[in-house]
Amino acid sequence: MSDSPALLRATGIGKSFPGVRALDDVHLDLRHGEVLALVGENGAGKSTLLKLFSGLYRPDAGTMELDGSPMRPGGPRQANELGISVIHQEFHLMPDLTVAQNIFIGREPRRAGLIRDDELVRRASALFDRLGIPLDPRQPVSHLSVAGQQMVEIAKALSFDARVLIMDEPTAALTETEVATLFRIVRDFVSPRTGVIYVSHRMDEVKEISDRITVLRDGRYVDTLPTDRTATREVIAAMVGRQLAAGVRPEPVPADDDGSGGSGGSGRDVALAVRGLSTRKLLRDVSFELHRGEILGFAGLMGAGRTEVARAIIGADRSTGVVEVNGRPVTVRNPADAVRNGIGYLSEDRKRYGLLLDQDVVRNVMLSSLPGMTRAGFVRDAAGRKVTTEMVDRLAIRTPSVNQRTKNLSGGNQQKVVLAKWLVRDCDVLIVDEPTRGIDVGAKDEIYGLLTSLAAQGKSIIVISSELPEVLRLADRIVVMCEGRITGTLTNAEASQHDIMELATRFGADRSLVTTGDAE
Amino acid sequence: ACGSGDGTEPGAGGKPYVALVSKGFQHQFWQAVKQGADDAAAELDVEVTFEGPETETEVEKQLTMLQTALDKNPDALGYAALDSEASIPMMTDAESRGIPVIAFDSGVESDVPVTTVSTDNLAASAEAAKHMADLVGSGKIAIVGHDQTSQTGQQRVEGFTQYIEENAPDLEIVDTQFAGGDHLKSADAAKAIMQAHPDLKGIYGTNEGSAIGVVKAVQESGMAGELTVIGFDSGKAQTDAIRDGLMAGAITQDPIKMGYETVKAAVAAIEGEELEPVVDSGFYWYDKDNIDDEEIAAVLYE
Amino acid sequence: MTTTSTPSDRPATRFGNRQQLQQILAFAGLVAIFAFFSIASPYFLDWGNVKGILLATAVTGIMALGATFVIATGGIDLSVGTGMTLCSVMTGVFLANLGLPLVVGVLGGLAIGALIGLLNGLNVSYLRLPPFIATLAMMMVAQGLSLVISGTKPIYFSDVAGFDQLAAGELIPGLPNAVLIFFAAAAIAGVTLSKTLIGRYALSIGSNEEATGISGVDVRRWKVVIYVVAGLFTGLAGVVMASRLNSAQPGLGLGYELEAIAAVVIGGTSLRGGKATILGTVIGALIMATLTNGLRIMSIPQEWQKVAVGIVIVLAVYADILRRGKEA
Amino acid sequence: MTTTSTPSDRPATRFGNRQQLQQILAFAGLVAIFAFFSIASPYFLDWGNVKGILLATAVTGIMALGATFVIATGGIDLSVGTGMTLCSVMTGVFLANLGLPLVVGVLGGLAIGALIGLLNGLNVSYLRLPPFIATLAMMMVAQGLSLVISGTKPIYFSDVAGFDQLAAGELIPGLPNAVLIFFAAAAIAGVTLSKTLIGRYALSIGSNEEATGISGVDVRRWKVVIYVVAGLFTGLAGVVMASRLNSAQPGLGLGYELEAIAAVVIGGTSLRGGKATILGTVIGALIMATLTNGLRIMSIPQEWQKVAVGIVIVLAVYADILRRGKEA
Ligand SMILES: Nc1ncnc2c1ncn2[C@@H]1O[C@H](COP(=O)(O)OP(=O)(O)OP(=O)(O)O)[C@@H](O)[C@H]1O
Ligand SMILES: Nc1ncnc2c1ncn2[C@@H]1O[C@H](COP(=O)(O)OP(=O)(O)OP(=O)(O)O)[C@@H](O)[C@H]1O
Ligand SMILES: [Mg+2]
Ligand SMILES: [Mg+2]
Repeated sequence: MSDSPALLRATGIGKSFPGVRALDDVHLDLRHGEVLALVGENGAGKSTLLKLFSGLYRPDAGTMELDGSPMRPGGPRQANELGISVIHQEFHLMPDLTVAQNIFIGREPRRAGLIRDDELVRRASALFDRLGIPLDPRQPVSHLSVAGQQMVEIAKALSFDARVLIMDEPTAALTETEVATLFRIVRDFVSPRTGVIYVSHRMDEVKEISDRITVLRDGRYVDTLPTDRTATREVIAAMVGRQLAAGVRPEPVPADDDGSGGSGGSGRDVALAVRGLSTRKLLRDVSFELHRGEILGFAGLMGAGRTEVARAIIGADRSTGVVEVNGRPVTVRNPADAVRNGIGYLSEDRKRYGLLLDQDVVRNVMLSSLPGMTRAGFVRDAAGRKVTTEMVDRLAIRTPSVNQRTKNLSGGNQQKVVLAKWLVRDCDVLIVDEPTRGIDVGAKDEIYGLLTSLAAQGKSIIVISSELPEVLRLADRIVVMCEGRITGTLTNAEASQHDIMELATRFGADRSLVTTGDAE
Repeated sequence: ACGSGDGTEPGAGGKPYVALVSKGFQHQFWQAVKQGADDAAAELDVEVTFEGPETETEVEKQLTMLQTALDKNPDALGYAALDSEASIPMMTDAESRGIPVIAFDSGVESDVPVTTVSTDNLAASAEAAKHMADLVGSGKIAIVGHDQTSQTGQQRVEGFTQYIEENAPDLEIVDTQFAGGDHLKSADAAKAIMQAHPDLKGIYGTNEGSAIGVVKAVQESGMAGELTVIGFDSGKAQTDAIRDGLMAGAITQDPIKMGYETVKAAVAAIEGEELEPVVDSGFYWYDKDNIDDEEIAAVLYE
Repeated sequence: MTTTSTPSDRPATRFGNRQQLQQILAFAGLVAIFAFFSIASPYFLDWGNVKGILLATAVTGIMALGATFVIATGGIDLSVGTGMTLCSVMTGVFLANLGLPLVVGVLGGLAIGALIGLLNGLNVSYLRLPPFIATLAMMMVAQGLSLVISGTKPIYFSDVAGFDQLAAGELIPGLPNAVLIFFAAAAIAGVTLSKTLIGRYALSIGSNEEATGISGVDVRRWKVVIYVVAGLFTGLAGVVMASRLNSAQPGLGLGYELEAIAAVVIGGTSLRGGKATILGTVIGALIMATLTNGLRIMSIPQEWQKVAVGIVIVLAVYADILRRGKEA
Repeated sequence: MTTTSTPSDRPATRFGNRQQLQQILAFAGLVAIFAFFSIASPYFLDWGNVKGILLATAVTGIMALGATFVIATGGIDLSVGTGMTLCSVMTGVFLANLGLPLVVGVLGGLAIGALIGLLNGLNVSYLRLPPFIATLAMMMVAQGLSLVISGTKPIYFSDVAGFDQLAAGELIPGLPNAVLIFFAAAAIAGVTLSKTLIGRYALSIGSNEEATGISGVDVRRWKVVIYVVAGLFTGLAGVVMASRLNSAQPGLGLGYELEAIAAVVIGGTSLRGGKATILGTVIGALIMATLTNGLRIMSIPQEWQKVAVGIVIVLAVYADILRRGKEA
């Protein structure tokens, strides 16, 4: 360690929850002027550690120091006052309030007791201008997409005069353009009196932005490594405690087994056909076909309309156009119709559209499959528990019990629960929207393997992802969208990141983060 | 259901229009008043509307009804005040607009009403007490009241209690509970009282709902015949109970007459006739023996 | 996390036990109230009186069972009180006025309840009315219709042989049928809430309506089903009420909805939805009835009874919160 | 992200205008009801009658203003009705029994309201009681205390010079002060809700309580403040009621809470919290009062009035939902 006191230091930290020892004798020190990456598998304890810094939790054991003096923030407010600003993994936003009101909540400028909303908007605009975030401060947060909400959180954290900026998976919902903006913001932020703690499962990002990497495993401190002298493989090895077979950028999917040949799958039956799909807001004449056993990737910039295509197909939003399943036109008025026709949709927004947070893992995993799990009208709970237990093992979901409420799981494990729900439902067509959001490197590979083998079994899968490598890794063909239209379809073989980006920016400007798709 | 010509404009047909604002609406007592009023309306060829709040505590609701009634410019107004003080400004307003007011059920402390058609609740409940004293003689008795705050509710308890205190020293009123005139709640209350006083000799229920509740309680506890139940008002359940011997007897007013006389007085007032200051609509004690008498049968309602 | 083995092989009973413990402890408030009154009054702990309490619980209790389902979805049902009255009145129409056979009349009463629930459900699901508004409107409509249909007069069942035995008879000697019906209804409600799709989806909708929808559950349709179930309990309450009074009283009913909802909430069910137990509701209803009965037995004046009930409710629910807080 | 212009130069009007439009359109239901009754009855559109409607709105309206704040937080206040009565009674005690000066008595009435709110707030915030339970208990306690304190008899203000003028006087000729007070209270409530920390945090708590807390707002303390504000309106309603009746009626009050909450919800405020407008509440209260009045003026039989009110509420709120759906 260096001799001058660290900017932020934690030693011997312990923290337990009922049935879970989340942190055990953990160390961390953040030096002045550095970006420290914090990595570890899902449930390793990263978010918990950060919540200790932000005063959301109190440690059971250990000490924390800021610039050499002990600190013990009693709550987020105090942490802010100490100069610690945290972007949590789960958003803490008030959907009914406007963006500006959210950012300055608790710090409203007033005159004669009355809030000056004009000043609030002015300040928010100035902040957005400085950060280069294209948001309208006057719109309600409920109108924002996940990415938009993430940007609000980032802006909020930077609105404090912070010395320590802590970010918990800020890029999980962002596409590369926004990630670039974020990194610019981070670099602007770092100075000799400040420091950044950065949590991510995206190793390339970690490599790019960080100076050192602290690794946690199973709630314990493993090591701190200098970024420029450590290979990604070594970081991952430290995270999982063993060498991982596959690298970060695994080889392309082998061509399929049933001998029908052609990686595009174009020779096979059409499982899902979409023709002339349009919505009032965004989509214009979207048409494509998904073949049996095919994985079709959807790429595009934030707000390109990929999520909206999925929502329109499953009947969550109103649209015009034709959806055919196995060559038959089907009427899909709501997601229940979609599921009845064998189409499942895993949302990118797990908190809002994925989880029953105050119910346990079993009830979450079984939610889509209940009608098939009844006998004489009664739900067979034992069977449900068995299936869930299998899923917990298969996806390595870290939870003290299948009866744990999902609210208490780590972000990545929550994502796995949502995925498990759809795996149990076993739809013929599965649309997964950012399926690995917040999932660690090792588990990601597992999930890739799972999706590939599902396709091999004859299921058809649409993968919407903002991580181009993910799309390239999984998809047989890649549909690229821009501004609500399909700008091109590439086969995996011919696709390159460059081509995709070109198609994705076909219509020049990116759309703003404004999404008026509030389901109400 | 109301007067004649549902929903048509009152008074529009040239008939005199009498608006009645009562203390209640759903209770059988008030429905019987309404019936009397409707009878008179048919007989005297006038329009009558009849309204009242849901419970006898809703003073403000009644004032709003009174206000609306006045806005309809009636030729005469019948009014059973829940609180006579509160309505003084409106009484004055009615007077200044030349609308004669007939008070019914209980008086209004004001010179405005040209006459008052009412029952003396204090005297009526004293009559109930007298019969209780005669039937029970000595021991413990209790009261299940219907309303703690309304004038009627209070007087029905007061008149009873006063009589017992003054004239029946051997009787002890051990408990008075109020249950809002709700049949079920009255039954539960009566049961609790019986439970707390196993040697209870009699219970007095101060209106139809209370009385039936008491009967129900006696029945459900298997105490039929061991307790003297005295009720108030009528209604089929009560008359049946009296016939079956579950209830010793009850006081009935003459609500039909009350409604009839009110409208009749109103018509007289419209025509400018002089009226007696008080029209007593009377009350009666009825029991197994006289229930089928012509005089009594005429004032009982189902 | 460190030392635990894979979670899946943990005994399933661990959390099961905790929940059972919780439910047993939920009795604590009730037991405390019972103990208090037993000491305060020698007449309280007497089978006759306990029977009285149970009987007093029956009607509101049955309504509260239905309300539990609606509240589980995060909704509210203000129409249970006057809806119950309308069911009473219609039962009267079927049996006393039209002279239909007993069974038909009773089923008719239940059907009217289901119809009320259906309308509530359609208004909430398809017109997207807030449950408060939809059921408030139904509360008024049912109240008005009860008066209109009955001609604002009670309908008596004196000539309907056996109808009063529905509530007053004693299939199990010593226990009035009304109480038996309440317990049977509670058992059915319990199974429905915890073991059938209706209950599961009610809780899921209450927990996260959007996520439940995206998961392929036809939320609108199931909401209608849930309101119909609630309506059936309302209908049952109406029949029991009518049988107990041996008459249908059209003016009754207002205010019962608050009592029913209060029983549900005292029982630990959250008005935000997603959390509900039938046992809790039964205990909640018993607490309300016991309190009223005990205070009356003690001859506390009516005005003080209100004050006492208010304070005891605060204490009981606070104790419950403390207890659950400790366990969580 | 990349090339778009900065957002700050977007027109400020976009969201502002939409909201204004929405609020103006909210009048539509009220105007339609008004138009209907004007045609249906010659007595309806008469200043005397309109005054009557406004007067009938005043007390419930003031209560609804307070309830709006609580509902904005996602809570509910069942104590407004009987709480209002307790404030009436205490004003009676101060003025008629103790003979304190008029101003002191009125302020005393308001203070009692604040005290009721304070207790509600403490129970909700610090004992973590569900608002339904905390305010249900308060509803009972206030009801009981009103009866105890008044000796179950009305307290008359006949000897308190000028007290009845508080509501009945006409500072603006032709407009009773009660109505004036209601409008003034609405204006204050409007500013408080949209322009002060109290309103902002109420909406924020209702929108996401946890996030509000994490953002550094002392949620517990502010909740107490919000309930106190609601209590002040209850107190004001109590004083106006007492003045209007020139007496404090201890038996009154039950049922007003539902009317107040209904007015708030009809006005478009969501019971889930986070969304609330005072203008909506005022319109909601007016809709309720106008409906009742109009049906009475038309001499619709009382039992049918209920049915009609129920149906019109459904239609009005559904129209409102359609309108908002279209705009969104
Ligand atoms: N409030 C809580 N109650 C119970 N257990 C909890 C709670 N919060 C976290 N845990 C448990 O603590 C462990 C660490 O969780 P944490 O959220 O810190 O993981 P993480 O490293 O952030 O994982 P991820 O990458 O998935 O976000 C997990 O096993 C989780 O289940
Ligand atoms: N949570 C949501 N609820 C309703 N509609 C949404 C939601 N998220 C996005 N949309 C709709 O999708 C439109 C475009 O955003 P969409 O999310 O489809 O783009 P995307 O290509 O999936 O990019 P990203 O998800 O990264 O923002 C929005 O204008 C909005 O109408
Ligand atoms: Mg995490
Ligand atoms: Mg998307």
